[in-house]
Amino acid sequence: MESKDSVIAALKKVSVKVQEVDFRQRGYDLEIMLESGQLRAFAELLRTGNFYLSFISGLHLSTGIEVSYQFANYSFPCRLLAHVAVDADNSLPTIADIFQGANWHERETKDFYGVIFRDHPNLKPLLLAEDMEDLKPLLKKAHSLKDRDALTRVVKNAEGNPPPAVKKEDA
Amino acid sequence: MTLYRYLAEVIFFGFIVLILFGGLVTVWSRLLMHAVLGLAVAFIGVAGLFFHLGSPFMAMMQVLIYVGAVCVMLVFGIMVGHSPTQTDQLRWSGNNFLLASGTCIAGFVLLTTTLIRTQWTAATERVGDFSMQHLGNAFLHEFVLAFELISVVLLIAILGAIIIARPSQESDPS
Amino acid sequence: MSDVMNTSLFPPELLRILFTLVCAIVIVFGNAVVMGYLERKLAGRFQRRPGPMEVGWHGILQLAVDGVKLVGKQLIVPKQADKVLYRLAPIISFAPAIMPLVVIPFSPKLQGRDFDVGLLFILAVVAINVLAILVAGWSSNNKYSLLGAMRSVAQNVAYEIPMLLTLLSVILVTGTFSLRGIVEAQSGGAWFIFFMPVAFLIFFAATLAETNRAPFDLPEAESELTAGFMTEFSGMGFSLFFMAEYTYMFIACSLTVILFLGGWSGPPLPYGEYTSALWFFAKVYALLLTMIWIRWTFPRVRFDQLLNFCWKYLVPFSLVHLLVTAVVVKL
Amino acid sequence: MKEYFALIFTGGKSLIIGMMITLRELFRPVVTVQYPREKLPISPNYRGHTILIRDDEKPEKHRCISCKMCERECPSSCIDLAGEKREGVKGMVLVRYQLDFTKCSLCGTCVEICPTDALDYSQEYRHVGFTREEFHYDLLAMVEEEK
Amino acid sequence: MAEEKKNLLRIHTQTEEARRRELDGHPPEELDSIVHLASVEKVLNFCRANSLWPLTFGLSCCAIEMMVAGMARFDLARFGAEVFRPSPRHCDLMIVAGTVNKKMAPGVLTLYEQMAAPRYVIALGNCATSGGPFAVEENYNVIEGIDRIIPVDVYVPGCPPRPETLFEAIFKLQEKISGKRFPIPMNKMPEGV
Amino acid sequence: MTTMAEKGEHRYVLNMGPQHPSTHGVLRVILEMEGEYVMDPQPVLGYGHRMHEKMAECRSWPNFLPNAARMDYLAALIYNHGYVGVVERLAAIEATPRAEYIRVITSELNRLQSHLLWLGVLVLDLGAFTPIMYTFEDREKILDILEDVTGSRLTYCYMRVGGVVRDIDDKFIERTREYIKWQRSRMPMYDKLVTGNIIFRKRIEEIGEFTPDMARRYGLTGPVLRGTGIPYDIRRAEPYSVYPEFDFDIPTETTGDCMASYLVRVREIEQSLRIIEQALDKLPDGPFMAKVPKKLKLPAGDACYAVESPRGELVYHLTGDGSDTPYRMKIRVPSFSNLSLLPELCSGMLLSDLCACMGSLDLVIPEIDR
Repeated sequence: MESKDSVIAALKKVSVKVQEVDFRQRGYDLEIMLESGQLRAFAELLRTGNFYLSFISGLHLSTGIEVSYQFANYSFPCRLLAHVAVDADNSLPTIADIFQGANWHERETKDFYGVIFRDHPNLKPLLLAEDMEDLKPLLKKAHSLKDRDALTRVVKNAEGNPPPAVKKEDA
Repeated sequence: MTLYRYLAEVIFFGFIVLILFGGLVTVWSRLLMHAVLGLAVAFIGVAGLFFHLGSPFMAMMQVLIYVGAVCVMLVFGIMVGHSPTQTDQLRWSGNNFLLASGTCIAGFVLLTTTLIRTQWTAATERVGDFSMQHLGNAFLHEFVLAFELISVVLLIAILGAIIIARPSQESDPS
Repeated sequence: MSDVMNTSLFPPELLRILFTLVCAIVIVFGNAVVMGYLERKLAGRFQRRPGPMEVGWHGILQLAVDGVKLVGKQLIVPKQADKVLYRLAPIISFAPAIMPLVVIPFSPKLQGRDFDVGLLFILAVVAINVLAILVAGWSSNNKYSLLGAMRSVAQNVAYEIPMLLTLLSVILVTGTFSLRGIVEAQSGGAWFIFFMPVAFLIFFAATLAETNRAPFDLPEAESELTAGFMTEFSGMGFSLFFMAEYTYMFIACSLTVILFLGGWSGPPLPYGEYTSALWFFAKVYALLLTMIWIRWTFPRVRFDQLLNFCWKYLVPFSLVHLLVTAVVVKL
Repeated sequence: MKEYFALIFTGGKSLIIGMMITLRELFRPVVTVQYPREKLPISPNYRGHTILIRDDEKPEKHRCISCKMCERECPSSCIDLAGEKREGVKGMVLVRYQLDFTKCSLCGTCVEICPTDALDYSQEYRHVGFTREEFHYDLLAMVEEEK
Repeated sequence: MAEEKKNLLRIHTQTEEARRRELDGHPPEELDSIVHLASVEKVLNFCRANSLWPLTFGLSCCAIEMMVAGMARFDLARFGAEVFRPSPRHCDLMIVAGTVNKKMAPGVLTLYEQMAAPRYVIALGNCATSGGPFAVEENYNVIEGIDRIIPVDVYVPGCPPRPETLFEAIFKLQEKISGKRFPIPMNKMPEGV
Repeated sequence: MTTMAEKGEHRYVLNMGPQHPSTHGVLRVILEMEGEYVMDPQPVLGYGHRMHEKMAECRSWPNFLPNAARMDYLAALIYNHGYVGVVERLAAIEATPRAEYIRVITSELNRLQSHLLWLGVLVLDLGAFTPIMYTFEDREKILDILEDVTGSRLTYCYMRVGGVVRDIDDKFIERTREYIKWQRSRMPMYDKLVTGNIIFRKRIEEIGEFTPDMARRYGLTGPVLRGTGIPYDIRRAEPYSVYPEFDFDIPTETTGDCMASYLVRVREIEQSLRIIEQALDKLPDGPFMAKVPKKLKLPAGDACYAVESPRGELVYHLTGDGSDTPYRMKIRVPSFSNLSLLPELCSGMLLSDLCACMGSLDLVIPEIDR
């Protein structure tokens, strides 16, 4: 892969939902919604495409925890952000064997959100002490939870008015 | 007797006590490290005797080689394999016991015969040349065999250090 | 006075030895204080800061204050340590440091006792220090101490070889082990440093390694092993090691001065038989200052580099040097 | 063999160059500012703990109107202030202004948010003490004591 | 780990008096036998005050300012306190420079216990004093002031404090140890030497 | 302590840290050793964990500003820059041009002082005590300049959404120019004292070599990455602020060892000086603070903002929910990824080399632990 377009083409080929976004507004180029089953294939594709893993982060929504993966490329500007909702048992497949750097990021996500990464080589607490494993500090209290739509950017149309369908009241 | 003589006697016996003490520690200590350090003390005592008998060169060599090299080698070996609180179980049985007592008896007999058969002259009455030159000649002509034997002792020390340093290698199946 | 000296009760030789021992102890303490002060002050000046300033004139009492403080500190014996050896180790290190001072000729008349094997005496006694470091490292039951001690012994054994070989070059020329004899052989400004500068450099480098000084200070490498074999020693134990270290430096530099820099020789002074010790001390402290200067300039070498430097550079050079010297002497 | 000697030569040279540099520094004057004998000039913009600005034209000697903006905006909630209504005085009168300096991170939010510019940074940086309560400053008392 | 926890517990359950005693810089029992004479103690305290060797122990931001205090611009060495020793056994003074969290707390305690008495502690910066900006409601990790773990002699607020403030803390500690702000008359290095 | 040679194997475990002179703070590395050789180093993080991400979620967004300065206290202004950048991007606010220039100038000064500190500390790790005194002497000059404008010496809380707190004046410009001249005159001295020194070279040459592929697998960024020959610098790759207007090089080396990242950093000092010089020349007039609504609410949606910290790529990923409190703030810190390389990079090397490696990675532990 040598440009953003070829990345989009390659991703479309494996039937991944890709959406191009405005870099100046968002700070990244591609937003991707993944199924947890696609995660490893997606990571392997990026691995062959010479991407590097920037970070893995979690997001606690009312529907469950969502894990975000950000990748970028050394050779051409293409920063992409992929969101994966965790499986029902609060777990996801690991990508630590594809991107070794993911090892610590996944442990950190486990620390903060309690997400289990299946087949992770060493899922001990990273930032928290061993006896604080059950703390999961970044989980939100029930009353402050929001859903995905409440956190989605309101896209303004040409007149500058938000389309009414997207707007939602906070829970 | 003058104070000088008294002192000389005291120091002489002091060295003998040192040798005995070192030897006993070596034999009786349950900690390997203590045993080797006891040995070092005994060596220093022997060096003192050499000194007392008017051969400073031998005394220096004793310290330099036996304390400075042999003991350091042994201690080094122990350090690799043993922690301070680890005591070694003494096994008073089997071949070890037989071998050890056999060696001791042989050494004792050898030394006693030498003691009895030698015509001793007091060190103070002996006239002799203990300069470096004389010693060098003596080593390389008269006592060349003994000189070579000493180097064997050094070799044994190094081997011993290696064996102590790797205690678990034989028992290690992998 | 002389009557008393000649009576059988007070043999003059005994008095002389006692007096020498007292002097040696004074030198040991004095040297540690002076060196500690110089080290900290010069370190400061190399780094463009004043260094100790507030205690006494230009901080001159700083080391004394430190010493008193260390004496007044709690003595900790770690629970896991070998208690006997832990307490003994600093003493084993410190006690032999005094003895070589007995045979060092500071001036023609200021010498405890001249030995015909004086040089060997110093080498033999100093060798005990290695044992002390080993015992210290082992008995404190700390892995950093142990690593420091192991480094120390490997380093000392390795650097003993070039040291002895260069020393032999000097012995070949002078034909004596007596320190006084070696100094006298260089009388009239015929210092050996002029005839064998390479030997001097090798000897000095080996000296740095033997006394665990930077850039060869691996046994107590701060950034790697916290404080090496001294890690677990507090209060008096630490200060004894500290003093022993500086005394060994003093002894090593004295040896260098005796072997290569003509010992006490220098421009004549009144009462030269005694006062020429000034020249001796001046030379020794010049070398010690060079050691300080080197310490505050260079990074530390790595362990394998340290041994490589010895086996690949110092040993071949000193061997060749010994051969050349032997040939020249025989011719 | 050539490399062997070349390394000795270049290495030795680099060592001597290094020693010459430290030797040169040895004879240059020290750069130390010898506190407390001499003090560094402190920039007028230096941020010490906050103080109430003295305003002699006002009867309360400060400009605080007890609006509590700073208390609300402080990230570390280290400000505790209270005002009360008094007879004959327009607005609130400040009766307590406590700053817990041990929690302050000197971000300056309170100074910027203040509608009457009543707060400013002090130039004081030499506060040490035996208990942590010593750093719970009473800014109101400070501004009143100040001569 | 179990050992450390036990110790942590012990410190917490120490009587107020025992803690106060250590806080006052009095050596614990083992050392009492040495110091009997008042004059000897006075001399010892003079020396202690002028030879405070700190532990090389930086936790976070304040550690940089602690380093700066040791550097040429400020030079802690003038008070004999530049001997930063990496081993707690050699040190007299622990400068807790930064935030201590729950994972680090047993470590700090162990280090304190490894130091030989008499030992002193300076809490440098707001985090060590009270948890600083991290002492918030949602705090789940930061210890709100190290005086909850170990006795503290001198507190230094600031975020981070200037190096001069650390100097002030050392003067304050000297005052506490020997009763005088500057136990031994001070000198200033003349210009241009 | 267990014995050096335990039953069945000759390995033993050495616990380095959390208090250890060469772990740069409170990092703990559990080393499995064989003699002096490190067979398996496993870093243990979290001794400096200060829950920045949690605090961001609990309070209104301006209240996170002091935290941004304390994550990486050696690059506080760059962290400031990233944070105000991400808020500006999410809320679609533009800072004034003058403010952007001031941000760049102060950020680069901040980068310089970070590099100078690293230079000294690296050499200190290798056992030389004097160079750190000289680099701190230079560093103090920067701190004086920055203190004058920001009010603090280390943890600057200087940038605000829309601009900066205080404008720079002629005195600042004059002092900065003076400093640039001074720093240029100092570099030959470091070349001779440190770079040229044979012991120093032998200590870090061919130590800790890694390849571009390893860098990709671990997500390495910053000077360490540029040491492998990849010219990846956020200031060029995803230009932010006014960086596109400056002419500067991205120094790279090809060997990928500690020496390479050392050389890259030393050459970056000169590049930063160049950027500052150009920015001072081009500095536009105008307000230093844009008009920003007093009660700014973060719109729903997310935004990233990547900046180049002295240690590599720093990304703030901010998710807003329409209130004034961030819903989620993820901070991607460069050293986190850079350090995760350590187990693979350092197995089989000597203990001394491990210290050199950690020194050349330029670790700031509270940044990694956040």
